[in-house]
Amino acid sequence: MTVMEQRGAYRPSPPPAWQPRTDPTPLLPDTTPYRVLGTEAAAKADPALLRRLYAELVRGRRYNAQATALTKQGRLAVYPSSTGQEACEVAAALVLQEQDWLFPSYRDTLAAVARGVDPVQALTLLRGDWHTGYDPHAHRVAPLCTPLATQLPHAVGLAHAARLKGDDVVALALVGDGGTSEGDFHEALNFAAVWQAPVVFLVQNNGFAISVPLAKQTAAPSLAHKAVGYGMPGRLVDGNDAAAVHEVLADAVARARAGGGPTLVEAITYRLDAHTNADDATRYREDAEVETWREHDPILLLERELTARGLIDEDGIRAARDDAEAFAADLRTRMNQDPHLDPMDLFAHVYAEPTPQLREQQALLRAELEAEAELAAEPEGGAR
Amino acid sequence: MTVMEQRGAYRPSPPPAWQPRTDPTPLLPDTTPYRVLGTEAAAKADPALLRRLYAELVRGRRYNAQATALTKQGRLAVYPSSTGQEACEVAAALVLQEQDWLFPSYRDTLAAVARGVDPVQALTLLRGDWHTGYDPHAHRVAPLCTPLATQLPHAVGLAHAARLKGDDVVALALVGDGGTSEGDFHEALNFAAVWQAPVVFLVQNNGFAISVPLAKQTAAPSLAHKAVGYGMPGRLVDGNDAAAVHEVLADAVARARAGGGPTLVEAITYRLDAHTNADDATRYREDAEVETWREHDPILLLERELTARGLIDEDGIRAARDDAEAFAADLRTRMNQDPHLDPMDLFAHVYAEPTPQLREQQALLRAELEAEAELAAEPEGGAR
Amino acid sequence: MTTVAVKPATMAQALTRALRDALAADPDVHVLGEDVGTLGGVFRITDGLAKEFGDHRCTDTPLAEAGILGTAVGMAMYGLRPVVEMQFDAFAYPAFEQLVSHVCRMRNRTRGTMPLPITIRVPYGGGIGGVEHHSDSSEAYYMATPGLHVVTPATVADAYGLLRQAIASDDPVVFLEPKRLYWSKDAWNPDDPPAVEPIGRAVVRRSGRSATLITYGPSLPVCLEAAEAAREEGWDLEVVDLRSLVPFDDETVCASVRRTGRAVVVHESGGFGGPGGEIAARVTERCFHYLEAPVLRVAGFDVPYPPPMLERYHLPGVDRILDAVGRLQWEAER
Amino acid sequence: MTTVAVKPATMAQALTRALRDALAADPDVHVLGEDVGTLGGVFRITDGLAKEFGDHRCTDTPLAEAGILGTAVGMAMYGLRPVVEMQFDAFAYPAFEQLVSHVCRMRNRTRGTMPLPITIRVPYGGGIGGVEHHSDSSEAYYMATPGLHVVTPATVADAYGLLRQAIASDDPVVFLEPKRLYWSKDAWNPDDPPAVEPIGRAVVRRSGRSATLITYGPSLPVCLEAAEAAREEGWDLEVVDLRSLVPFDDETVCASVRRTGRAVVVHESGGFGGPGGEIAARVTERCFHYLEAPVLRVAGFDVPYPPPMLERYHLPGVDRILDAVGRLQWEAER
Ligand SMILES: Cc1ncc(C[n+]2csc(CCOP(=O)(O)OP(=O)(O)O)c2C)c(N)n1
Ligand SMILES: Cc1ncc(C[n+]2csc(CCOP(=O)(O)OP(=O)(O)O)c2C)c(N)n1
Ligand SMILES: [Mg+2]
Ligand SMILES: [Mg+2]
Repeated sequence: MTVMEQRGAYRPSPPPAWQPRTDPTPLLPDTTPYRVLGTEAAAKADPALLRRLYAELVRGRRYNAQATALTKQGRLAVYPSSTGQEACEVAAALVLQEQDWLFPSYRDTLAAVARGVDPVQALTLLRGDWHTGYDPHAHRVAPLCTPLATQLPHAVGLAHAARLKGDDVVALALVGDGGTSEGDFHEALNFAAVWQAPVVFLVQNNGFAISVPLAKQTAAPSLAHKAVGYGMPGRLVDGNDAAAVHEVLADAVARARAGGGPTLVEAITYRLDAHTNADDATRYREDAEVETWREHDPILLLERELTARGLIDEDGIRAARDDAEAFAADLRTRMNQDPHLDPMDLFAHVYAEPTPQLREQQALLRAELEAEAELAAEPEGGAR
Repeated sequence: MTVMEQRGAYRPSPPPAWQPRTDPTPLLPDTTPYRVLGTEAAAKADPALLRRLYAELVRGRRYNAQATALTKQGRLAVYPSSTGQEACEVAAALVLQEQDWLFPSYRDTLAAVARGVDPVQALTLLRGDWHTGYDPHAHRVAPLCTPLATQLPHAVGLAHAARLKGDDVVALALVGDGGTSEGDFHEALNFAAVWQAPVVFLVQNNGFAISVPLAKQTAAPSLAHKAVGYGMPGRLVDGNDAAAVHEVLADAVARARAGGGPTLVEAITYRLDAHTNADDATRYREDAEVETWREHDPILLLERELTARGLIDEDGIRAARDDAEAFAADLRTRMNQDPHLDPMDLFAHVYAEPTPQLREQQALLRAELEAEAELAAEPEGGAR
Repeated sequence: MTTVAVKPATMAQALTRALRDALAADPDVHVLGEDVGTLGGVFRITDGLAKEFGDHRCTDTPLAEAGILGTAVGMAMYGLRPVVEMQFDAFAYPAFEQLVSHVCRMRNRTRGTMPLPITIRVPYGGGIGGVEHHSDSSEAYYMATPGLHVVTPATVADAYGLLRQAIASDDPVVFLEPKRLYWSKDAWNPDDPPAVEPIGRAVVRRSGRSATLITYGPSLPVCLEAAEAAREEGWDLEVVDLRSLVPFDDETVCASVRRTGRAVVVHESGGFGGPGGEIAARVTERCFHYLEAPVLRVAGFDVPYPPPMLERYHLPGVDRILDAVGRLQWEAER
Repeated sequence: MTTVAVKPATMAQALTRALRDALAADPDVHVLGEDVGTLGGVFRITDGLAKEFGDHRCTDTPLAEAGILGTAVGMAMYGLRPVVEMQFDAFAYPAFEQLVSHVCRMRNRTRGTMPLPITIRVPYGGGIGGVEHHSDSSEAYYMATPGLHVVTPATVADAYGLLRQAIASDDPVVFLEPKRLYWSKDAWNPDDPPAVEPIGRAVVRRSGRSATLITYGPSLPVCLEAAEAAREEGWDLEVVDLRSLVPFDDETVCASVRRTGRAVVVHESGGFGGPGGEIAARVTERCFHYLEAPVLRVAGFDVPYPPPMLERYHLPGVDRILDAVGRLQWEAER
């Protein structure tokens, strides 16, 4: 029987009621990036936090400069600098509690360092002696992730798992403006919202994905507007205002911790350096643009606020710089030592137990290395 | 020189101005699905269009019933019915001009048929004699697409290509509520918006992805709300109101044609049948829910409107049904003939020219078939 | 001690039972995928699990395979043992990047500190009359990806045993379920399943002296049938079921080939660049002087998987296997 | 007639020139990818093209590989010839579903009415000190995917010739560019490039009588070096450059192996399930009675690609190749 045959029985009841699944209004981001420094909101900021942020920004900037210098000396294979983005990096690290997890991308070694990872270990991937230099469990920092946006579902899964276990854990995941175009971004945010996972997504919108400007990346009013499509709140923040980033992230983390689900935060910032030391930024942007952003430098913004409010003086500034110099000197010294390399590590930890196939290959390499060593040990020109 | 060293030179200029890239307000969908039938808007609807829609709905319903019956007779391998969703299927087909392109999913054979594809050819995939039964160029209908959401970037690329060539072509792509969770959905919509491609995305939200209800699929206020995150307008429409779907799609197609870029349309509808004939819908939904939707049947909604406005009478209804019956009878007859099969087709069109490897395999199969044929030709029990 | 009657069970039932036992045995085991909860999966392998263990242990996810595997990675990072269902072979492709760039590398990347004990169940292969994208054999992709185990049962008992092993493994396992054997039956007692053998062992399913058929998963029954039929031709074929493609059991396979001196690799997957190339090459490397003839391959053709009405011409069948056996240069017989 | 001086050019320059000539020759050719426009690509292969032909012919896309390949499919459906750049091998994985479920099947699916003349350029392989995910060799995945051509140049002239052929092909071509040969130089005159040979032909790069090294792409120079070094050991090695993995030139390869009676396949890609298995198997099938020894393989180890400081231990080098040659059972010498 087709529906048409039912005509007689048709009761003109109202159509099934449609309800928005969530009220969209509160999900929409502010119309301008949230700012604290230089605004009235600054008065409410915790002075100790502002000082702490300042010290970390100064150290972070020095860290970036040092790491870039290390590439010139051939001590790093490559370095994607976060110069100009330190406010995001540092706030992301500071906003988390000890049991929380950070999910950094390749650009976020500073965030890992600010969370406590030894900078030499944080730089291992980029030095090239191993893929990850630290035990992720030690500071609850996931490995630096290179395939764009693929770390986002990991953060969601981890946060979800912690919640299933009844643990008080929030995951904070970092991604770039370019990374938001990847399918994994979409899938991660959707899973997070459906599962109400305790996770915070921080997009560092630095205006470029390598050479591709935001205008070629998205036509959205803002990246934060994407949040509404997942049913989570979107927040827009001045990414060079460390106090503002910290506050917005702290709200989002608290919300997640309280069971309120995920938040998408877009921080408007700028990468002052090239994409990496191997990149030539003059090919795709004007110096004038870079200069504009130098005037909105995260360190200067905070320094001005601290100075204006008498929270720091020349001594305090000098102390922060000295600390940063000492930090850089230590890093330099340690990075100038050759890392220990063991070719047999190729086969380590591919599986819990090497397969028979890998054992054969292991033996092959071992024999090669022994032959090489023997040859090297032989006195010039002949037999021992 | 670090930025800190520049302190003296710092000019407290305002931060780089941030502007929303598009005004988000007009992108947001209505708060309830747009309706025409039974509302004042119906008075403005073109009577000829309404009658045409009605005839197509009646025929479409009958087509779905016939195709389902064919599965029971073993004439189709599987059939994903669009019973209950005919308004979307038919409106999607009718709203397009001849030069436009339709991108259907596996569920959308009806849309292909309504656009002019021979139903036998539309059903070829599901009968199982070939993957696509029609020449996509003949009616500008892309092959029925099974991997969810993967057809969406195709639609974007085709629309973009047509625009590059200066052709007046709009692409309309169909996807389900479940399909919106895939990364390809995200990437396609983003490309479309950035490129301002003349493409319209119609999400048939039928409440389920096989057994998974919308609540487990998304936490968004509506699927149409996703549009704002791409910078395109989102429209929400009653998917069982053929006049409303047609109007909303017509607006979106016109907008795309005029260079206004893409639109995301979410149509709220319901799949009255199981996911496919192989599915047991009682495992995941109550009959009562299905009954509610039967009362909001697309055919009945339109029939009531037409009757109330004196645009159709019993004769007209009978004519539509008779046409549908004739259509079904013809389909039945033709589908009851065994399709022509040629095993050598396995190797056809894998490449423009078969590789040497394929030629070898072709020869192998040919030899097997000849041996088989010889054996079959031999009289029972012995040599010829 | 009670004696339990051994009743025939299907492979599907054994798989369900393995999941159930794993969920019961270890609270860290979580099943997730599309339609695995309320519906019990499109093949009903997860039937009843959500009811018995709760939605949080057997979870219907949103429809996004990269998201499913990606979140499983995160869950495993936190110490869970996710068992992921990909609805069909071809629908695992969206998760390819997560698989190849993360799942298989995380342990190595982190020097063993972050293993990922994930089981990825993939119904694979054809022969069930499925329309396009429902009959792929994707094992070649997984074999070429270091860091994964790749396992596939061909019998009811192995389905149970290997799946339990896969879930218990501290490494990621791609667990390939031969669709067309889901409803194959065997005497098997769910309440007293046979001891579980470790992953990585092939098994001789039929002894023979003339030649070895090397196969796995969906092609095992076809090979056994071919071996029966071969008796008429005077060939006594040995049939080896690999069960595990990674790790590969060179020992068992080569022992057989050394005995018989001839071998044919049989699988549904396309021949070119398929598993058979690896298998033939490694057997030849190891058994060269025992071989009377080159190791031959009977595989699916190198074409997109055909529509249901034509699949029988594509799939390796008894005749095609016997033809290959016939080409093993018997004139060279010692 | 003007005589043009033949100056050395890099492979990168030849590739750029091929794209430029293709864009100039056919308005339907469109280049798209990440950073291919303003920047000219991270390897500068598309340098200057956006400027010369406009943004619409050489387009910076949003950052989404499935989106890039998926829209390229749509563009090809409409009659364009998209040339897609994947930034690095590992970053092609997100596009895997589009590749395997659509690109390679559309012609077959539509009985030839909808061919997809797409060229997918993938910089591949290691040896450039790249950090994780920047040195993968993914050719095994593509070889196992019917419907694709898989092509890889090893010389400057082939880079130009094969890329022109790929773009001109009515079939989808995965065009693998050996990263570490981008800056390799050769005498080559861009204004008078040698005639373009059709895809599918291997070439003997060095003649020899003792054994055949079968290789392609990044490993060709290593093999040629090994062949030189082998002279000291008294071996005269032949070196075959496959150039095209699909279609495979059985004729050229087998002719060489029949002459020499011994062969080693050399590639960077992992050995297990890698291209070498297919090659060794098919050579053995065809040349069994000519072989003095099994076809051996020298490949990358079956591990995730190692970090830059360790890659030299992973990559097949001269010594490892010579060791393999040494294992070719010379005692059996006729
Ligand atoms: C899946 C994937 N595709 C491409 C790349 C190559 N790649 C590395 S960084 C980058 C740009 C990323 O831009 P964005 O997300 O804005 O982050 P940013 O570098 O600005 O911090 C690209 C394309 C990659 N790492 N992963
Ligand atoms: C990539 C992919 N994953 C999984 C499937 C299997 N599958 C087929 S239909 C379907 C549900 C689709 O739901 P929806 O998008 O809402 O469309 P509907 O079936 O309701 O029309 C699933 C999971 C598929 N076809 N493709
Ligand atoms: Mg960026
Ligand atoms: Mg649906």
